[in-house]
Amino acid sequence: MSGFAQNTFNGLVSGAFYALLALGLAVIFGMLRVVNFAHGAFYMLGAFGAYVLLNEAGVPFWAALVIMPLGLGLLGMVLERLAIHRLTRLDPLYNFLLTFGLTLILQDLVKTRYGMQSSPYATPDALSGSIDFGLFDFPTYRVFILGFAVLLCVAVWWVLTRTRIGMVVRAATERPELTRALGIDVGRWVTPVFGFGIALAGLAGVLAAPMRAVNPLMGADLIIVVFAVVVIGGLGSIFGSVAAGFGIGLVQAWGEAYLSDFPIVSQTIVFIVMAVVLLWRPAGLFGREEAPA
Amino acid sequence: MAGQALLSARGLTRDFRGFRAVDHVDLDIAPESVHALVGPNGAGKTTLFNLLTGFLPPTEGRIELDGRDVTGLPPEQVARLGVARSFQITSLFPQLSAREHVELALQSPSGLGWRFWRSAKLMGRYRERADELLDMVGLGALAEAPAEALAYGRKRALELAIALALDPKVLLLDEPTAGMGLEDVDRTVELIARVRAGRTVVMVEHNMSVVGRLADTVTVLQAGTVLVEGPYEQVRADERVITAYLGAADAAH
Amino acid sequence: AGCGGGGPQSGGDQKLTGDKIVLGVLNDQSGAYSELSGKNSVKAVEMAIADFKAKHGDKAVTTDITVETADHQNKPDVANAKAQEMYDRKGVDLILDVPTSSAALKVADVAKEKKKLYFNIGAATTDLTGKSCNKYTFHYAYDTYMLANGTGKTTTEQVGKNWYILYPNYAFGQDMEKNFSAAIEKAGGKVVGKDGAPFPNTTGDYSSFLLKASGMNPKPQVLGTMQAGAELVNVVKQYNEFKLREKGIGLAVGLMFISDIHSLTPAALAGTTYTDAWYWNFDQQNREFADRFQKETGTRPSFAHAANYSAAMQYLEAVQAAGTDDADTVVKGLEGKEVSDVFLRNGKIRAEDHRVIHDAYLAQVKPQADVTEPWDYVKVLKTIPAAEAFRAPSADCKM
Amino acid sequence: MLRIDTLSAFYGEAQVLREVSLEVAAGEVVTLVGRNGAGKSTLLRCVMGLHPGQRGTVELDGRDISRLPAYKRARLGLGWVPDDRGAYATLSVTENLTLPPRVGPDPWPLERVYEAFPALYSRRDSAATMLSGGEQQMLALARVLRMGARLLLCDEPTEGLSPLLVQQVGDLLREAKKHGVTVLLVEQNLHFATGVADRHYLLAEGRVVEAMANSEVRSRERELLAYLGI
Amino acid sequence: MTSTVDTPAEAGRPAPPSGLLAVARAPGWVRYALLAAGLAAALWLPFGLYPAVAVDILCWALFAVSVDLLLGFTGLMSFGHAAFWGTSAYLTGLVAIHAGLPFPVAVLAGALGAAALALPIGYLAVKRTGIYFAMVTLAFAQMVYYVANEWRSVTKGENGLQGVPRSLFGLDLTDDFYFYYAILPIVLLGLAAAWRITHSPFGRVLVGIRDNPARARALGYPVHRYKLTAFVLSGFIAGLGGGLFAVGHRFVSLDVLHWTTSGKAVIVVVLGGIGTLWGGVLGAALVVRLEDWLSFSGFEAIGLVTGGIFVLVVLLFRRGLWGTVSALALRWMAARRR
Ligand SMILES: Nc1ncnc2c1ncn2[C@@H]1O[C@H](COP(=O)(O)OP(=O)(O)OP(=O)(O)O)[C@@H](O)[C@H]1O
Ligand SMILES: Nc1ncnc2c1ncn2[C@@H]1O[C@H](COP(=O)(O)OP(=O)(O)OP(=O)(O)O)[C@@H](O)[C@H]1O
Ligand SMILES: CC(C)C[C@H](N)C(=O)O
Ligand SMILES: [Mg+2]
Ligand SMILES: [Mg+2]
Repeated sequence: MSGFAQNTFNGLVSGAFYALLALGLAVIFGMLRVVNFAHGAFYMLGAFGAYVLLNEAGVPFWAALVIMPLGLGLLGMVLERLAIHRLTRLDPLYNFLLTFGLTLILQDLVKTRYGMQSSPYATPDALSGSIDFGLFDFPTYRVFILGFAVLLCVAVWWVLTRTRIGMVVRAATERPELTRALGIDVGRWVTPVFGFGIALAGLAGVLAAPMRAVNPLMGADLIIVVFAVVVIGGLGSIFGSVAAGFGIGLVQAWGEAYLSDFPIVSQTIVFIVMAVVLLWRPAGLFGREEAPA
Repeated sequence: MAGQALLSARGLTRDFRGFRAVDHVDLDIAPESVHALVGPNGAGKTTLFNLLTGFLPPTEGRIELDGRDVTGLPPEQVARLGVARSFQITSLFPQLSAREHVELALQSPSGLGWRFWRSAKLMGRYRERADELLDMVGLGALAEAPAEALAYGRKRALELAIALALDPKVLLLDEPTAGMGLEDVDRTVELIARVRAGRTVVMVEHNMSVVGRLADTVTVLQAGTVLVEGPYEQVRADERVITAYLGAADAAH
Repeated sequence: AGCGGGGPQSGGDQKLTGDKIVLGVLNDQSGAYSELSGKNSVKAVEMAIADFKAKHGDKAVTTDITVETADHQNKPDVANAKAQEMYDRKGVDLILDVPTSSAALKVADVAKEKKKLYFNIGAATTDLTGKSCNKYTFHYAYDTYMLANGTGKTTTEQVGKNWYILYPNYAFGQDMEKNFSAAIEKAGGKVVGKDGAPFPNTTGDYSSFLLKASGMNPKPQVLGTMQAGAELVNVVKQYNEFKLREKGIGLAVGLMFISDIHSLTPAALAGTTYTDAWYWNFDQQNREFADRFQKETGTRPSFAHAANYSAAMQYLEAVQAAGTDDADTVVKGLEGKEVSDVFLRNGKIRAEDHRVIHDAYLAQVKPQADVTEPWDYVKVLKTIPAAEAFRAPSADCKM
Repeated sequence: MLRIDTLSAFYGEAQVLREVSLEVAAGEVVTLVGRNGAGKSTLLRCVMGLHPGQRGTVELDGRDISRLPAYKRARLGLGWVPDDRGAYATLSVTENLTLPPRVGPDPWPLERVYEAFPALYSRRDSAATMLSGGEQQMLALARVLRMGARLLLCDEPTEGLSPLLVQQVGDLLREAKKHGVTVLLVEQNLHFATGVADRHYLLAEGRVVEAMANSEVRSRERELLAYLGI
Repeated sequence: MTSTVDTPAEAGRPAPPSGLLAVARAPGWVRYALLAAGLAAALWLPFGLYPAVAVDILCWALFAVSVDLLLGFTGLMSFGHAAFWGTSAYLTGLVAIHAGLPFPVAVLAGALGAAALALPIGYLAVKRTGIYFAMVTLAFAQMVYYVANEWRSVTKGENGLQGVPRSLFGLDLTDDFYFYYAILPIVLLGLAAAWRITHSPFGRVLVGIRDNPARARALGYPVHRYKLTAFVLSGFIAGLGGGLFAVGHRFVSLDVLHWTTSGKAVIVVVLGGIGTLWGGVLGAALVVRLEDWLSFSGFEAIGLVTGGIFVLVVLLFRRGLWGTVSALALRWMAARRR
C-alpha cells in the first residue's frame, strides 16, 4: 500500500512537469497558433540558467526562480518580435519549423559554452529534508513542486478564461487584421503572451534543476512526450493540457512500477494512450471539435 | 408518400452541445422537383444540408435516398450516390484554376483519382466538358485563373459549376445567389432552370423572387422544425411565415 | 600512409608511406562523453607526439607526425563513416579513443577491413577482445570485467552482501550487470534485485527504482549503479534525495571518471568505492604528467586522457622500432610486448586477444573535509595487479 | 465627415481602385454600389487602413488619417463590418461583442444589443463561428454598434439575411442614423439601398462613375441598372 | 466523428508548389536539359565526392522526396518519417543478415515493411491535419524508437545491427564506389515513382485535398483514404531510402529512428523547396555534404549551423533553393518573351 501511494505521489510529481510544460505550450498555441518546438529548449535554458547563476554569480535557487522566468520571458518576447511574428500569417507549420531550428541552435549554443557534462545543482536547504506522511516519507522538494505547479496551473487557467486579457489575446491571434480594425493594438498583446509561455517553460526548468540532470539535451526528448500529452488533452484546451499532464505522469509511474517486466509497454505507454485517444476522440479528451467545413 | 420521394428524412435531429439545431424534421423531396428551404437565420437550414450530405451525423433520425438508408454515411459516399452540394460559405481550392476545379469534379466518379501510376494528362479528357460547364456559369473567360483571384460573385458561380460537374441526381445549393450582382442572379436562376431537367434540386435561398421563380415546393424551417410546407404562393401568404420570416413589408414585394 | 585503399605493404625495411605518420583521434567532441575524453584526448595525443620527437630528435623515423580528429557524436553510423574517411582520405595510420561501445565495435570492423590499426581507449565492452576481436584492434585502458571485478568484490566484502543493481538497459549496462553479478557472487554476496532502467531515460527520473529498492525484502545493503555520464549524475542526486544512505543502503558505482565526481561534488559521493584505471594524483610520475596536462588544458586528466597519451606513445615507439608504419609489421612488434609508462604499470600487450593489461586501482571518494585541492577527490585504497585486474583471454576471440 | 481624395489601390501590379474621390457628410447614409469585383470592399479596407498598397488621402473630420494604423482609426470612431462577417472562432458571442473598446459617445450597452438581436442572446455562450451565416452577420453589425462607432463601414451587411432581418437591419441603420451615426454602405441589394440611403456612388472598374441622390434613383433607374449590368 | 478542421481559415498554406509548376511549364528543351544534367551529375558524383558520402546523398534524396510527397503535395507534414526510414533499415538489415538474400530483395522487403507500418500509423494520424499531424507522427515515431530500443533481442539495442552484408550475386561491392552504381538504378526508380505519383490524377486529387479537404469530400473523394494511400506510398519510398542506407553503412543503429532524423528530413525538404520534389534531392546533397564537411572541420556545433540555416530559410527563403531558382528563371523567361 505504501508502495502504491509512493508511486502515485511520484507520478504526480513528474506529471507536474508535464503539466507545466503542456500549459506553456497550450498558452502559446491558444493565443498564437504556434506549436513551440523550442519549449523543451527553453525549459533547458531555465535549468541551465539557474545553474549558471548559482555557479558564476552565487545567486540562490529562490532568486533564480524569479530571475530566470523573467529573463527568458524577455528573450521570448524578443524572439516573437524578430521571428515568430513574421510568420503569423502563414501556415502554423512554419513556426513549428522555425522553433525546431531554434531548438538546434539553443542546444548547441549551450553545448559549446558549457559542454555536455551534466551540471550539479543542489536542492535549496529549506526544502532538502523529507516529509513524513505516516505510510511513507517523501522528499520535501518534490512535495513543494507538486503544490507549486498546481497553484500555478490554476492561476493561469483563471487568467486566461476568466479575464479580459485572455479574450483579447485569443482574438488578436485568430484574426489580427480584424482585431486591429476593431481598435485593439494587437502588437502590444501577442508579444507578452509569447513571453509568458516561455517564462512558464523557464520556470519548469528552474524547478527541475535540483531534481533532474542539467544538460543541454534535458528538454529534447521530454518535449516529444509533452507533445503526446498535449494531443491527448486536446491542444486548444488549457484544462485538458494540465489534466493530461498529471494523468500521464501517473500512468507512466504506475507503468514503470507494475509493468517493469514488459519494458516495451511501460516505455511506450504514453504513446499507446495517445493512439487510443486518437481512435476514440480525435480532437483529444478535452479538445473542441470544430465546425464542419 | 415516402415511397415516392427521392430523398427523405424522418425525425431528423441534430444537437450541438445541448443546443438543438434541427429538431425532428420530416422532409420528402419529390424526384425532379425544385424544393426550396427557407427560414430565418439560424433556423437550421445549413445544418440540415450538412446532415443530408453526411457532413454531420444526425443525433437521431433517418435519411433515405431512393429508398436506400444513407444515414451516417460519410460525405464522399453520399456524393458518390449522386448527391452534390454547394457551400454557403464559399469553399474552393485556392490554388487550382477554375478549369482544374471542374476537371477534378468530373473525374471523381471514375475512380481515375486512384491511378497514382498513370499520367495526369489523362485528365485532359475532361477538358472539353469542363469548359462547357464554365461557359454555362459565365466563367468561360476565366478558366485559367486561380480561384483565389476571383471576385466573390465569381466564386459562387464556380461553386455551382463544380456541383453540376458531378452530374448529380440531387443537387443541394446553399444560397446559390448570395453575394451576386443582379446580373448574375438572373443568370443563375436561368441556369438552375436549365439544369433542373431530369434532376432534383434542393436549395436554401433568402431571395424570395428567386424562390418564386424556381421552386415547386417550399419548406419553411423555424427553430429547427418545419413550420409550413407547400407551393410557393401558398407559403408566402401564410400568416405564420409572414410573422416569422418575411415580415409585413416584404409580403408586397 | 597512402591515399585510397592501397594494399598492405610487405617487408620490414620499407619506409613510411608518404614519409609521415598520421594519428586519428575519433571520439565524442560534443556529447555526453566529451569531457571525459573529447578534445582533451587530442591534446594528450599531441603531447605524446611532442615527447616522442623530443626523445628521438634526429633519429626519429619522421618528424612529420600530425593528428586528425573527428567527432563521432557517440553514433555508431557516424563513427563508421568517419573511420572510413580517416583511413581512406586522411591517410590515418592509427585510430585512437572511440568511447561508446557500439561505435567502438563498428570501428573495429572498419579497421579489420582496411587493415589499419585501431587502439580503443574509451569504450568498455569486453566484446572488443572477445567475439569481435581482430588483428588490428587493441583494447587499451579498461573494460567491464575490470570494473566489476574490483568494485564488486571489495564492496561485497566491506559494505554489504545484498545488492540491488540498477543498470542502463543497453549493451554496456547489460554487460556491466553480468560482470558485476558474477563478481559479487564469487565474493560471497547476493544480488537480491536488478533492474534495467530505460536508456536513454527521457525524464531523468529514477525515483521508481529507488523507491523499489528501499522497500525491498530482504533489504539490499548496496545499490550498485551502472549508469554513466549524465545518467550517473541523476542517479546519485536522487539517491541522496531519497536518503537511501540514511536508510542503510550504500552506494557503489560501476564506472566513474574524475569529471563525474567533479560535477557531482565529492560531498555527494563521499565514501563511494569504485575501480579506476589510473589516478592523476597517485604518484609523482602521474602528478607530473597531470601538471603538464593542466597547463595545456586547464583541467586534470581523466584516465582516458592519460591512456590516449600512452597509446599514442606506444604506437610511435613501435613504428620507430620497426622502421615502418606497415600495419602488419607494427602489430607483430606490439604483440606480447611488455610495456611501462605513465599510464601502464606492469603493462603487457597480450597477443592472444590484444587486451592491454596493466595495474588497476580501487579508489574511494574522500569526505569533503579531506579535499584539500581542487580535483583531488579520491584516495587509492589498493592496487589491483594487472593479471588479476583483467580477465583471461577469452575463447570467443579468434583473430 | 469622411473625405476620400484620389485614392488608388493595388493588388500586386493590378490596380483595383483608380483615383477615387468621394465625400460622406456627418449623419448621412451613403451607399457604394457596383458589380462584383468593382472594388467596393477594397475601398472600405483602404478607409480602415487595412490595405497595404494604396495611394491618396483619407480624411476624417478634416484630419488626414492616411498614415494611421488601423487600430487608431478605429479609436477615432470607425467601425468596420467585414464582408466575411469576421466572427471569432475562439471567442463566444458575448466575448465577440465585448471585445472592442468603446470608441464613441454613444456605445450600446450589451442589454440593448441583445434586445435588438434576440437570436444572439440565445446563442450568447457559443463560439461565434458556430453561428449560422445570418447570425454571424448580425453579430458583426451588433459589434460595431456596441463600440459606439460614429462612422460605420458596412460591407454587404444584408447578404444571407432573411427578408425579415433585412428589414430589421434597415431599421437599425435608420435608427443609428437618427442618433447621428454616419454610414458608408456597400450594397448589392438596390431595393435595400434605396430604402436607407441618402446618396449613392456607383463604382465601376475601380472608378466612381456616377453619384446621385436617393431622390434621383427612381428617375434614373434605367441608367443605374445599365451600369449594374442589367 | 465529424471532419475536423484544424487550421484557421485565415492561415496560409505551405509554399505553393510553384517550383513544380514552374518546371512543368518550362519549355520542353529546358526540362530535358535539366533531366540530362541531373543524370550526368548523378553519374559523376562518386568521382567528385567521397563515395560513401555520395551513397548517403542518394539514400537521403529518396527520404527527402518521400517527405515532400506528403508535405508539398498532400499538405501533411510528417515529423516522424524516421519511423519508416528506420523500420525499413532494420528489416533490410535483418533480412540481409539472416536470409542472405541479394540486397535489392532485402531492401524491397524493408520498404514493404515500412509501408505496412505506415498503414496503422497513417490510419490514426490522418484523422488530424496541420500541426496536429506533425505532432502525432512525431510521437508515434518516438514510440517506434522506444520499441526498437527495448526489443533488444532483435534490434541489438544500442549496439546496432552490425555486419549487414552487401551481397549481390557474388559481386564484390565492398568498395563504396561500385556500390554507388549498384544502387543508383534503384534510387532513380524510386525518384521516378515519386515524380509519377505527383503528376498523376491521384496527385491532382491530393493537391485538392491539401487545399480544401471538405470540398474534396463533397466531390466524392474519400479524403482520409486518399491521405492514407499517400502516406503509405510515402512510407514505402522512405523505406527504400532507409533500406539502402542500412546496406550502404552495413550497419543499423537506433539513430535511424530518432526524431532528429525525422527533423533532418524535413530540413532537407524545406531547404530544397517544399513541393518541388527535385528540391529535396538538391537539399539532400547539400545537407549531407555540409554535415560531412563540418564534422571534419573540427567545428563542434553542427546543430548551430543546420539550425541556423533552417531558421534563415524559414524566415527568408520559404520557397527553398529549387523554388527560388525556378521562380527566378521563370520570371526571366517571361521577361524575355515579352
Ligand atoms: N457546429 C455547430 N456547433 C454549434 N452550433 C451550431 C453548429 N452549426 C450550427 N449551429 C447552430 O445551429 C443553428 C442552425 O444553424 P444553420 O447554419 O443550420 O442555420 P441556417 O438556417 O443555415 O441559417 P442562415 O440562413 O443564417 O445560414 C444556429 O443557431 C447555429 O448557431
Ligand atoms: N487578394 C487578392 N489578390 C488579387 N486580386 C484581388 C484580391 N482580392 C480582390 N482582388 C481583385 O480586386 C478586385 C476588387 O475586389 P473587391 O473585393 O474590392 O470587389 P467588390 O466590389 O467588393 O466585389 P464583390 O461584390 O464580389 O464583393 C476584383 O477584381 C478582385 O478580383
Ligand atoms: C562511459 C563511456 C565512456 C563508456 C561507454 N558507456 C561505453 O559504452 O563503453
Ligand atoms: Mg445557412
Ligand atoms: Mg466585396
